[in-house]
Amino acid sequence: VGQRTPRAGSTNPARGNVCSLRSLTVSLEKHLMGPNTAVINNCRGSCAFPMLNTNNHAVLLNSHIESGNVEERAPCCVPVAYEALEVVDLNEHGTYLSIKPDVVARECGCR
Amino acid sequence: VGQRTPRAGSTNPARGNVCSLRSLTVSLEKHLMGPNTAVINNCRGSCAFPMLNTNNHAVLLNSHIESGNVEERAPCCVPVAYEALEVVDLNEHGTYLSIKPDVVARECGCR
Amino acid sequence: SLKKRQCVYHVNSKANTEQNHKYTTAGNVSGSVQECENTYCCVGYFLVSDGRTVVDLLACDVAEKSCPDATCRTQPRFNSSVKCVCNTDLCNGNITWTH
Amino acid sequence: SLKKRQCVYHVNSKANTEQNHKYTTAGNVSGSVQECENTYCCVGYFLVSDGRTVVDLLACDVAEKSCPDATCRTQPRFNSSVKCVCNTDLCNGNITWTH
Repeated sequence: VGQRTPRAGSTNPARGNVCSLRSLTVSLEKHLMGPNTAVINNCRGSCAFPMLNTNNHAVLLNSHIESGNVEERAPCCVPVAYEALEVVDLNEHGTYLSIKPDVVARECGCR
Repeated sequence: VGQRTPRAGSTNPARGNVCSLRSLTVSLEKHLMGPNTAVINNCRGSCAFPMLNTNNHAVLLNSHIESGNVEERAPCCVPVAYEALEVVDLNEHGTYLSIKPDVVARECGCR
Repeated sequence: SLKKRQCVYHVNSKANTEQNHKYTTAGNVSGSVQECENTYCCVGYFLVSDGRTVVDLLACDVAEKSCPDATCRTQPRFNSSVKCVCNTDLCNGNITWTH
Repeated sequence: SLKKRQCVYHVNSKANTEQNHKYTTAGNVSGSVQECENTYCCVGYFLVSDGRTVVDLLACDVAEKSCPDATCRTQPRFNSSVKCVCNTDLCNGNITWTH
């Protein structure tokens, strides 16, 4: 309690280039009636050892690659938790409100 | 019913280079008492349009990048479902069996 | 307390009831005026077919969240619809059509 | 039915009971011999400390799954332990020590 929680897009020099959540605003105009834009965030940064917020598969995969199997797909910094977004969609009857799941990245991990 | 389900590592020419599960065997010798190796699989392949097994965030992210924002992290082909593996681990009292979660990739997706 | 935003209110009877309900609860409606509980944005959605434009919804905003303009200037969407969003009292009753 | 694999059985009393239970249910035990229900592999795990090697577990395999060798040749792990896996009757009672 009382500690600041890290915000998307904040610049923390200690964090460096480690896989983490960054703020990203995109246009929804080609996809939906509204809103025009949404902050959906993105996950960016390195997934080399020591990996943050990872799992057993990614640890074993990273160890395998560091043993010389450089042709394998390396662990990638991706969203592992999302939030829904309420949007205005359109069908043959007109506009309607719709809750779209997994639109806003909320947490990142190495997978 | 009656249809063959795709297997990890199978070569399906129609699949091409689309993001999918591939067989991968790694050594566990540096990590565990046993087993010596395990088939943990890996996810590899393209996450360009049309993306398979994706979600709303990845669709919007891909659309944003294709609109010219090429510096953003693009959707990545990663495991989205895992299986556990029973292993032999070691502590100060000796060996013991342990179920390790999220060791074997079972399904891939673009995230 | 701050004065609440007032928007013109009109729902297309063909729209689904869930939507109507959500917009109804966005603020008290009396006649054709709605007083917004949680937004200072008014919205207008319109459907275009066979060259005719009909009102689909006029109300307090629920999903747009952002409304930099004082007047309701139309923005086309998908060839079959038009929207506008604005931030002054009853602004969604006086549409500025842009082509 | 196929003849079941027989392995030498010995559990270290210091090992946790959960582990003992799982290896016990891997096959009927009579005396120091276990008849494996679901594997043709025998295993041996040994602990090394102060230059002494003590048996940690001899039993039918549960987690190894693979046992290409007929004899139980030791493989070191983490400087403090040794394992062997083999695929013939009672093979885990006759360890081939490799250095």
